[in-house]
Amino acid sequence: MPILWHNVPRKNNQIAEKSLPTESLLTVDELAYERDDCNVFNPINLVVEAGDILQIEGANGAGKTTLMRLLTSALQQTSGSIAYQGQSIAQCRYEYLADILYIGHQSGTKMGLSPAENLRWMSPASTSKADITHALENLGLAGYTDVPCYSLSAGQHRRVALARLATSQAKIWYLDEPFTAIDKQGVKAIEKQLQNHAEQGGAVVLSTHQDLALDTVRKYSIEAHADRGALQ
Amino acid sequence: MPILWHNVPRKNNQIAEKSLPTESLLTVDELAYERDDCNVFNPINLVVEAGDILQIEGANGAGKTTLMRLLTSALQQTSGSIAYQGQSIAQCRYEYLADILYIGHQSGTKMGLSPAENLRWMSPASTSKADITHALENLGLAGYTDVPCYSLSAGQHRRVALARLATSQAKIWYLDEPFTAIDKQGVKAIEKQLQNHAEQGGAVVLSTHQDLALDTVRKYSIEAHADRGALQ
Amino acid sequence: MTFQFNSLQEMWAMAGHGPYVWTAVLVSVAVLCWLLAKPIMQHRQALKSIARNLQRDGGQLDKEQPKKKNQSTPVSEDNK
Amino acid sequence: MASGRSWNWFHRMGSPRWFYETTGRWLPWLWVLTLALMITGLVWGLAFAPQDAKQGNSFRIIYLHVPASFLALAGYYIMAIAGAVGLIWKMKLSYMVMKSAAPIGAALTFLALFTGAVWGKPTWGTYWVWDARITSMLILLFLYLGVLALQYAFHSREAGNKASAILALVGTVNIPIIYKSVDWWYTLHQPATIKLTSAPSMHPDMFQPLLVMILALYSFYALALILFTRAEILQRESKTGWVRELAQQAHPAQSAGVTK
Amino acid sequence: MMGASGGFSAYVRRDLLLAYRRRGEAASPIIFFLLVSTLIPLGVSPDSARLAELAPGIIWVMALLATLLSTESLFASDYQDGSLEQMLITPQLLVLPVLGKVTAHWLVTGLPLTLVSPVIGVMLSLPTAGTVPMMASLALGTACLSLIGAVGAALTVSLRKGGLLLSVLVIPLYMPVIIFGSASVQSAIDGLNWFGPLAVLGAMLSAAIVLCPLAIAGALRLVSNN
Amino acid sequence: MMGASGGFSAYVRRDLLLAYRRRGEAASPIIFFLLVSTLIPLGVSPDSARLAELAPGIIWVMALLATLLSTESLFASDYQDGSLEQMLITPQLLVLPVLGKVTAHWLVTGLPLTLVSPVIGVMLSLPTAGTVPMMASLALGTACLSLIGAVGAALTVSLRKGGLLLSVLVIPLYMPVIIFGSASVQSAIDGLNWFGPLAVLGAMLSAAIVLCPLAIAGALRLVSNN
Ligand code: HEM
Ligand SMILES: Nc1ncnc2c1ncn2[C@@H]1O[C@H](COP(=O)(O)OP(=O)(O)OP(=O)(O)O)[C@@H](O)[C@H]1O
Ligand SMILES: Nc1ncnc2c1ncn2[C@@H]1O[C@H](COP(=O)(O)OP(=O)(O)OP(=O)(O)O)[C@@H](O)[C@H]1O
Ligand SMILES: [Mg+2]
Ligand SMILES: [Mg+2]
Repeated sequence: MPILWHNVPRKNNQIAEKSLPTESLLTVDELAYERDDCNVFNPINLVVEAGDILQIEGANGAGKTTLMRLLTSALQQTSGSIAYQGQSIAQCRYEYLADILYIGHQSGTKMGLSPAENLRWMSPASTSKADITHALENLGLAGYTDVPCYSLSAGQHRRVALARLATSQAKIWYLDEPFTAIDKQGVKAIEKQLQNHAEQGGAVVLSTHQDLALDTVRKYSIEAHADRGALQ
Repeated sequence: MPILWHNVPRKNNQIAEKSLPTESLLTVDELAYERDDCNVFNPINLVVEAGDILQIEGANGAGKTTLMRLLTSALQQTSGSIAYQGQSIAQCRYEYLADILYIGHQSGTKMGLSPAENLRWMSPASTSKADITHALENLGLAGYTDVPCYSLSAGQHRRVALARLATSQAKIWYLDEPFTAIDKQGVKAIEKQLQNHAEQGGAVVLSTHQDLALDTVRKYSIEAHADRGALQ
Repeated sequence: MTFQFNSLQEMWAMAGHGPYVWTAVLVSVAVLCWLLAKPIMQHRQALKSIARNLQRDGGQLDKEQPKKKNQSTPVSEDNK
Repeated sequence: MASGRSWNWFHRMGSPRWFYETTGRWLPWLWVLTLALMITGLVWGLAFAPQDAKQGNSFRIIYLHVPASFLALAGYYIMAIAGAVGLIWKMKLSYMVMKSAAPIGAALTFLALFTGAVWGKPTWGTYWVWDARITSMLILLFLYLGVLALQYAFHSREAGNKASAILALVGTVNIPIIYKSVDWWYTLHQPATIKLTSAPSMHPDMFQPLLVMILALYSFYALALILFTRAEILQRESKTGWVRELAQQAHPAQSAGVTK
Repeated sequence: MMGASGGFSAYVRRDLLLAYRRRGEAASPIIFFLLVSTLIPLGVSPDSARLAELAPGIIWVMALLATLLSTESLFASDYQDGSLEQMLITPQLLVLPVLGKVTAHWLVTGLPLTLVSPVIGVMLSLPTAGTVPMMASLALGTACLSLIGAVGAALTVSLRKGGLLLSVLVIPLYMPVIIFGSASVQSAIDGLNWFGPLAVLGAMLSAAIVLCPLAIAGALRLVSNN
Repeated sequence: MMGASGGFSAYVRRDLLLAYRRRGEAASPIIFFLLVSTLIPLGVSPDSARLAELAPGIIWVMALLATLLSTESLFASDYQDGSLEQMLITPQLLVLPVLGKVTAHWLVTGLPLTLVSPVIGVMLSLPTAGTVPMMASLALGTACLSLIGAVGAALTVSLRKGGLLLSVLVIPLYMPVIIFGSASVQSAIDGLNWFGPLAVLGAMLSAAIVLCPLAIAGALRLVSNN
């Protein structure tokens, strides 16, 4: 099945294996993606180590979301490779997917379910009820755990999705503009969570247009491919 | 019809008329809104003058969006009054609506139409084609004017909605988190537009969790009503 | 006015029409009873849960401030 | 203004508390009346009324069928009027009445259909025919179900109320049209082989118990509507002082338990 | 703001443009109509004499379902992308944009259905005497259906996922239309006067044009807000 | 991540919970089935002899439409709120959650339809000999319909507004099911052997269970790749 639906990356993974000694969590090598025969961004090379917080920067339309979706394997790259702990993610797909968490522009929460039900559903099976309540309360949703999500405000809704961070056991967090609609206190709370995660050996890849108040953040700038300009 | 579906505000407008001499653009008096018998926020009193930029602040769920929708008459208040140039907005509904512009969390752009078509449709009839192209180009959408909106990135999509600011002839702009997904340069460009509008005698009411780089901004803090705590 | 049947058995049988008449009667009575029982149950439950909530708030009946603020109390306490 | 006072009664009536307390006083009487009428009517109809010449004993179903049909129809108008009052005067109580009328009406419509179908088997040899009146009754059931479904589809009570009130009003405009058109359709498609009104004038011995049963169902309807509305009031007004007081009187032990 | 866009014709134009952009989909009511009409002979009987008897009723039921299916999305996407909110605050009477949207809806569903119905008539062996009455009654009737359906669509718009619920609300209200619609075709086939039922349809349409926009506007204001 | 939630039963449970939350709507397929069945006598003829002839076909067509209508929202809301994207990156074979969702769909549409069909049989004067075959064929057939419909739903999911397009894609695929379904009922009424067509339905179902989830998973992946 997976072979049927996914391009096996064109480069062979000797390169990826060579990089094993460095033991990087994630190695992205000359990653490119074409939409309608037109490159979205200049080829991307980056390495994410355990303990990193990597902020993807770039103007609107530069391709941050596209990159995130490539990294989470929701999209298939046109060329280049993504290696997880030295192994191409096409090869170790399920191990990799089990180790990542992705929260995109659309958060994946169900409007008809309550925050508690949503979080229950999105968390690992081992998460206890108390953990869930705790995660929600930590994000200021005490008292809102059992109302349906469509009666939440924009920021509260986003917070439900972000509560997943607390229950997740993933190593790499991919967050696409996590701070949308979140107020200042909320942003601080989440920044702290990111830092904790990094300190415990996890990694965070996030895109946001706001400046983070963390000093350990590495930045990666992404640029729209020259092709795109030519097209328009 | 309007009488059937709208509460005529319970206070008579003597008070509003008294305030005429001050000639405030917008006078909000003890405004309250109940959702399922439960007050959303503490009664709101505020005055917006021509030339004002008013930032509505408040934590997530405080009721900023609710307030905006009350001010634009998309929701009907439970009590209190909103007066436009001294006259209750229920009385001068159409004059008032002709003088305002509202961009909410959901921007009202049609995914299936192109940015140019969307803007054409949302702008006053007198807007020329050149104006529309110009407005879009100013917001960095040159080259994207004729692709369908669903192939835009999150920030580009938001920019289409914000391009309305340039073509609008409204006096009061209501902007609910206009900077969502917009990059830094974009934010600057829009801030400048807000300032221009205020300097030309317009008024802006906006909610955002980011700090504005404008010095003329007045702030109004909104607080969730104590009832709401009790409910949950 | 006379009793139309010779015995209760005969009334039950209704000359062959018994099954129809009595299903109609039983279903009707059941539905009508349900229509009365349902609101009565709801009424009871409402009173009970209001009383329980009051108890959770500290048992004080505060006539002056019906909309008294309530610091969010953990829900888990109320299943006594 | 003088009109101010004359509207007082209206506003007082709109108060849930007033309704709750007043109907509380009526309830015992209504219970007695309903049960007495119902038992009298049923025993009279099932055991003492003479049997029908043509239909035999199966005709006794009439004592359930006809009253249920009457109330099912009348109930729709009660529901719609309550909804209209709610929309126009924004009266909470009125929405509560509307919400209560929906399940009662649906249940009675179901009963009318069910008893009719059961009656049809011995008399017509089939449970169902597409007769004009039967069809419009079925449509009425669907209208009721629509109102109910809409009410429960919304999480917000207010939105559910307003939506179902609008639907009920639209339905009211349609009921006569539906009835007329179904009637017309039936006569167009097929000659009237079966007539519901088997005998134009009923023998008084049969008619009197029917009258009692009709009265019994009216009284039952009032009783059920009041009970449903009272339960609804308690749920909605649970934050007001008078309801809290009531609850505490009803469950003093529970409330006292805390201080220990 | 919103200038002319608030008015009737602006909404007609915009919705037609949107439909044009999604031509593939805009054609769907017709294809649905055609497809389901072919299901009937498969399920019921391919015998043309028997089909002829059924044809008026079947055609009307299918037209009703095709309209119903497309009604669902009348306000749904507007609600999701926020343009419904913008519509609520246009400086005009709300009934104008509402009527505009319903008109556009009829132009892309009811009208094409009417035009394509003779083909289905032939497929279901409808006697030729029935063709003109069928088209006339479909033209009037589908307009009624669009208006009534829009009331349901407005009531369920904030429920996000209201497809079937909408049918439940709306089908009972559709019944008079289908009765008179198929009756007029049937009368024409039987050689009776078919103007009578058609006149009734016309009367229903006039009533619907007056009353439905009010109900729709009310529903949008009161219900979509929560 | 996503732990057990990626699996089959987790998706069944979640979708059942969602359906339960919207009970009013979950009951709708049945009510729709009942409602449309009443349209037929109104449109065609109230005569019970004629209805009896039509009954097997009509019941099957209506069951098909009820399933079809509810199929539409199978992946649509998941797509809009981003949970489809999450499903695509669960660390499991994609067919498991897909099968879970389809199963839940059948449990809230096909199964209740099957259970309520005898009532409609009575209303449409279906001869009693047809009742059991009708229920058996509906049980098997609606499961097929859910599976096939899901393929269409997956293909149209990215189009945002695919209601009618879906019907157009899916109805041709439904044809074999409806032919054998109504044939088994008809054979039973005519006193013929009705196990034959039923066995064919069974075979179709087995094939669908094996093949459809693959097609659905493939469609979802392809669609999301834009
Ligand atoms: C499912 C089947 C049936 C339905 C839905 C039905 C419906 C109704 C309705 C709505 C009424 C009240 C009309 C009004 O308010 O004026 C009624 C009255 C009546 N029905 Fe039925 N009916 C059914 C079957 C039958 C059968 C099988 C019989 C007897 C053979 C019957 C005999 C009567 C009689 C005698 C009345 C009262 C006389 C009258 O008001 O005209 N019904 N039925
Ligand atoms: N449709 C609704 N139904 C019920 N309650 C709602 C609804 N929309 C909002 N609320 C509640 O009303 C309160 C105010 O919501 P509102 O959207 O106005 O907040 P906000 O200040 O805009 O928040 P944010 O910064 O997150 O956008 C919140 O507590 C929210 O839970
Ligand atoms: N579905 C799509 N079809 C075609 N083009 C697309 C699609 N989605 C995005 N694009 C284009 O690809 C480019 C990159 O989009 P992407 O969403 O990755 O940008 P982004 O960096 O996330 O921007 P933002 O900061 O606005 O979120 C944009 O120019 C956009 O127009
Ligand atoms: Mg992005
Ligand atoms: Mg908000």
